[in-house]
Amino acid sequence: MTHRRTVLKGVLGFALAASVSSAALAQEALKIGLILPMTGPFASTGRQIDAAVKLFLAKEGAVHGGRKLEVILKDDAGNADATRRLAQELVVNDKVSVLAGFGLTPLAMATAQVATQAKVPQVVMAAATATITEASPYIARTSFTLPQASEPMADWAWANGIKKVFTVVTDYGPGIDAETSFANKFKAAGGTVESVRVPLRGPDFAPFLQRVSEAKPDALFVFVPSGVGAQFMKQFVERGLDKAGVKLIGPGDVVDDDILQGIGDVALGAITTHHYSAAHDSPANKAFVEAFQKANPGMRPNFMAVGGYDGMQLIAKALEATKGDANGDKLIAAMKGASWESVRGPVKIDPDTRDIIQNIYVRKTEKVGSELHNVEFATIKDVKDPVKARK
Amino acid sequence: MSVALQTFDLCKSFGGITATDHVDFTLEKGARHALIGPNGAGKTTFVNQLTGVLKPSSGCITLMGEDITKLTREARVQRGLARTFQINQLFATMTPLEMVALVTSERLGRGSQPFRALDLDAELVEQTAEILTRFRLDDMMDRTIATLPYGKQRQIEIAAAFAARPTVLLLDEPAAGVPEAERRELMQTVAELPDDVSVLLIEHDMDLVFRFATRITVLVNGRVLAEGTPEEMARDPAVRAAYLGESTHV
Amino acid sequence: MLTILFDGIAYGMVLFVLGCGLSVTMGLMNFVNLAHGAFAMLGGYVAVLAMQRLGLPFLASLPLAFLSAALVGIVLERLIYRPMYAKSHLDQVMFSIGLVFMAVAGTDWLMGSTQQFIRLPAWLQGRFEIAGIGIGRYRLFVIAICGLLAISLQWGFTRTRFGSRLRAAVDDARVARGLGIPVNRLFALTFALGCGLAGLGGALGIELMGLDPTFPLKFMIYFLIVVTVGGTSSITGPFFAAMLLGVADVVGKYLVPQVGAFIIYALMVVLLITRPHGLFARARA
Amino acid sequence: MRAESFDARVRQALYANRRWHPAEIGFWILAFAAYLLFPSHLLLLNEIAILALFALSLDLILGYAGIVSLGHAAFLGMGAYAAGLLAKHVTGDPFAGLACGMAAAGLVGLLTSPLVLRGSDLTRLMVTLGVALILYELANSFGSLTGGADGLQGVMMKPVLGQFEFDIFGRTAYLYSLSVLFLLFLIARRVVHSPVGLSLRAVRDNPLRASASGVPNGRRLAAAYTLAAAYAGAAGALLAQTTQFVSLDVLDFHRSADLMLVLIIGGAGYLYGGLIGAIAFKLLQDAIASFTPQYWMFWIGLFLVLFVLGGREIIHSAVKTVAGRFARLGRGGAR
Repeated sequence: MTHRRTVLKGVLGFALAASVSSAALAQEALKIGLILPMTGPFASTGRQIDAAVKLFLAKEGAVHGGRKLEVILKDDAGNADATRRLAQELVVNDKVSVLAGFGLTPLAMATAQVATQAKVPQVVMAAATATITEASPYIARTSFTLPQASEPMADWAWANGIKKVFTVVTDYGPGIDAETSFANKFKAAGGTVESVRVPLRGPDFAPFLQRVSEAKPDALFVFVPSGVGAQFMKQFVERGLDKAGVKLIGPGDVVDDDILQGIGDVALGAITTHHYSAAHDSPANKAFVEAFQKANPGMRPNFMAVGGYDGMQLIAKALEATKGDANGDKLIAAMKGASWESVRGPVKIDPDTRDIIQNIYVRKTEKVGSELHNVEFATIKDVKDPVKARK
Repeated sequence: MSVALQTFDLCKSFGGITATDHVDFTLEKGARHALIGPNGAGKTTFVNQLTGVLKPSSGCITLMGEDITKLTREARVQRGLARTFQINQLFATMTPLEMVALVTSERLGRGSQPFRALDLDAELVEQTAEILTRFRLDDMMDRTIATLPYGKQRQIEIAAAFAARPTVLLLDEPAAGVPEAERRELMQTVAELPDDVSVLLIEHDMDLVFRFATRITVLVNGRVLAEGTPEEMARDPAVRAAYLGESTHV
Repeated sequence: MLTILFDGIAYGMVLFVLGCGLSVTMGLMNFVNLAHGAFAMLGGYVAVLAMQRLGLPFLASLPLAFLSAALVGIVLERLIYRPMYAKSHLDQVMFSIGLVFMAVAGTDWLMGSTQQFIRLPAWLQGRFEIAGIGIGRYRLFVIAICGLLAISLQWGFTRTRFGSRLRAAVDDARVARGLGIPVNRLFALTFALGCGLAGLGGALGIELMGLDPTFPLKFMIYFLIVVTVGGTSSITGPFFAAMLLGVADVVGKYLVPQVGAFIIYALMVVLLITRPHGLFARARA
Repeated sequence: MRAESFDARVRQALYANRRWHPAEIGFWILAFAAYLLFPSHLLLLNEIAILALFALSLDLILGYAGIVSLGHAAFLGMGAYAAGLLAKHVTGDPFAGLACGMAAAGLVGLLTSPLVLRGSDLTRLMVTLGVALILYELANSFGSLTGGADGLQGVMMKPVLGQFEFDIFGRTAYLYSLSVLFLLFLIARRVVHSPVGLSLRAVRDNPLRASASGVPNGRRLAAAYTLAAAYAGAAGALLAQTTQFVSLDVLDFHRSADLMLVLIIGGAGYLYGGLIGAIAFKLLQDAIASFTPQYWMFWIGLFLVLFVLGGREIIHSAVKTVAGRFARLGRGGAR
């Protein structure tokens, strides 16, 4: 009996010691749990953000508000159950003070409860469905929302003589967000809209594009996840839609900077509205792109990378405001209303919704030198997420 | 009526080949009946139709006066028609004990009871033990069937069929491939089957047939060539020509 | 509508070239090779690399895709596939799924996870119209190549000595061996041919289906449908199955985009239930 | 005449099959003790318990009834969505959700069993795969009900037995999942050692002889398939409840493939295979994922290939040796 008791004591003692020592460590470094899809179909999102986070630490330094930022990277492979479990483990075992990353909407949504229960700020760096920030009071976002990028497109299209639009979107949260926000705004202006949704696993766009070509719209509004954008563009051209005078418009995902070069000349002339282009004309952005490409040869930073970079910026800002206090409530309070000059232009975290307020640019895909770029030619200033703004 | 099993105008053809050709066959109650014929005569096809493995092309089959032509295999077993197989069809990973217990439990209607423990079922234990003793499997009931000698496996074939308490038992070449040393025990087992069970023996081995059967049917090319007592058959010139003559050379 | 039919046929043609090798391996050695798509992916990547790194023209990269996939197929067949023939279907399935996983992760590691692209020569881009039917040049090219392949395969399968031996071996390997047909070598060759065709299909399919490391998983079900519906004992079976699948998929999506990919799976299950040996299987006793 | 003592021997031999082995008791004590031993890994333990239940379900049909399936995720997903939807719209009571998940998955199992029972192994593999894919597409298409690719949000669970709130550390989750696993394991253990279990083994070993022994093969297999489906549904329900979230991933093909690997590692047909396999698989996955997060799929694939190429025998003989040691230890301790 006594023997067993000492064993039990030993085990408990060990567990206690372990938790004390990790608490002591936390006084020194501030741990950020970065959960990204590093494998699977959305791995490019993870790679971009991971690279941007590393770049941030290298460029801006790791110490902010007197605390050293320590990033723990976990791969959820784009699988929501894994995201949630990893978030829980990061909070419980690694005692992270901030959760960050989240490449896709379901991944961010699955973690919301963890953030709420643990009172840990969750910085969403990529996922773009409008409702995400409503899932938990601890969520702040540094990417964008699809309505935010899609509604200005409706305005631009109407103002430029487009009357009839056909929308093709991927059948999941962000796609539906893009479709409804664009269609509502465009119809309200007086235009007509026809819509079709393509399955997430759809390998061939031919049947959908055939419908478009028969409808003979003025413009085709498209949202597909960035990976399949190339295929879409090629089939768009192959079907002769560009020659038939159908303009290709949409939020910037389809002409993602990361793969634009691979899409090739078929992307020329696409008009998109988005919050970031690697060709954004500012000294800060030039330096950013240069440093990014130096650290990651062959990669061009895209809007995901900027979301990751600014996510770290936001964490650093909040930590400076709290003077190193890692309390979750204080951190999220400090994040509300934070504003800074990002490489994409001025940004601000909306104190009411914790979503990002930023400029949306209208861009045209053009050849700059030998490379394809999305060249910005108009700016709509300080756009809030329209879905939440209406509430 | 003293008929146990009967077929009326039974036919079976595969493509163009007629394997069973208008067979009318009667097995009396308590009979020791043998079905013989050269290779390819359609004996096994005939048995497979009786037991429901094959569906006849036409004709019907009755068991104790009941039409069983359309019944499933297991329904025929439940009505008292059991068989052995020419090539061993055993549960290789089971022990003889488990195999006999399985047949017994199905017969007792336990098969669909998911929460019953086998060992707490006195009736099952008693009847399983009875079969194991009768077929002299008691000292090896715990060994995996696949590891037992071939003769013993043939013995289990019969035991498993008998455990279904059949009124009609079809033995499909029970002694096929059994080495001489183990043969005697097997033949004794067959001889010791109780009188109230009607037995149809399908066999090549004439020695066994003449020692065992009181009546013989000769099947050639899917057709009944002749039927009668062993003595009659031995004398029948057609049978001798078609079959016995041939077998003496083998 | 006819344009859609044309698109569906082009899609089906690629599926045929991708899947027919699988159906022969399945018929010949009764071996379930779910990793078939990995060979297709290999061909695709070889074509991409040949064009991007070596600067080869598109037409030259196609035979390269075929050869490399065939070569890898022959080596793998010798080294690791052969011991699997005697094992159960379940083991074969697990084994080949393992290979798929390795191929997916390995490709990811070597090539990155992004979609790969090729640039078609100008004469294959765009489309023209005949009698109101829009015809994509590239799709026409695919149909021509794959149609030629299908015809020559059918000819080879039915008219040559190799073909007749192959058919004998598919019917009954044991008997064929007894007749002195070198079944093992025959199979190695067929396996290589099947892999090569998959590789070619992978290269041709880049423009239609895209190419990324998850290709073998994404399209596994399509190959399987081609094989299970088409049966494993002929060239024509998988051919019509692939056509049916391609056209049904494309037309279905065109007419009722809401149900998406759902139709083809339902089709497969229904066909498997009603015709468990495949739609075009020869009756066997 | 045979002696009374032979009856007793037969009874004893039949009892031996279902007697609790000391190693089994040790296994379950360890499983519950893990709660105290690894307080910081309860989330992983919870996942192991759920995967073990899922694997137990596959073992029931693969190991005992000999039905191969590449689409077992269909039932996991069905259970998860049923339990999740019940919690979202009707009641957050965990046991109601569990029952609902089991019933829904069991129903799907019952309805699809006629499809699965016909044909060869290959047809079964394809049909099960097809059924799972169809369910995946259905769940994807009925986005208004299931949340589609975004996942089912807003699953709120009430405390277990009105007492134990699901906490962020996974304490309640692990004990709840483990208890359900243990209970369902006891039932499964009882079933496989019952006449039904015996007849399933008979059908697996030799369907021809089974029907010649009076076993209604089809009905028995359908029952087993339905039971296994309900078990997988329970695993799905546990998954939905302890993560309070359901995504399309529960229906994904890789779930079914991983599950096969679990059973291959652990060995099928003795109930513990799934449990041991689940432990090994999750630990392996966790270990590999922590040192090469990107490429763990490669290693899993390599393991699969090596297992099938011959590693399995080695592993299983190792497991047997260890189990044998345990048994001797146990017997020694009992004396």
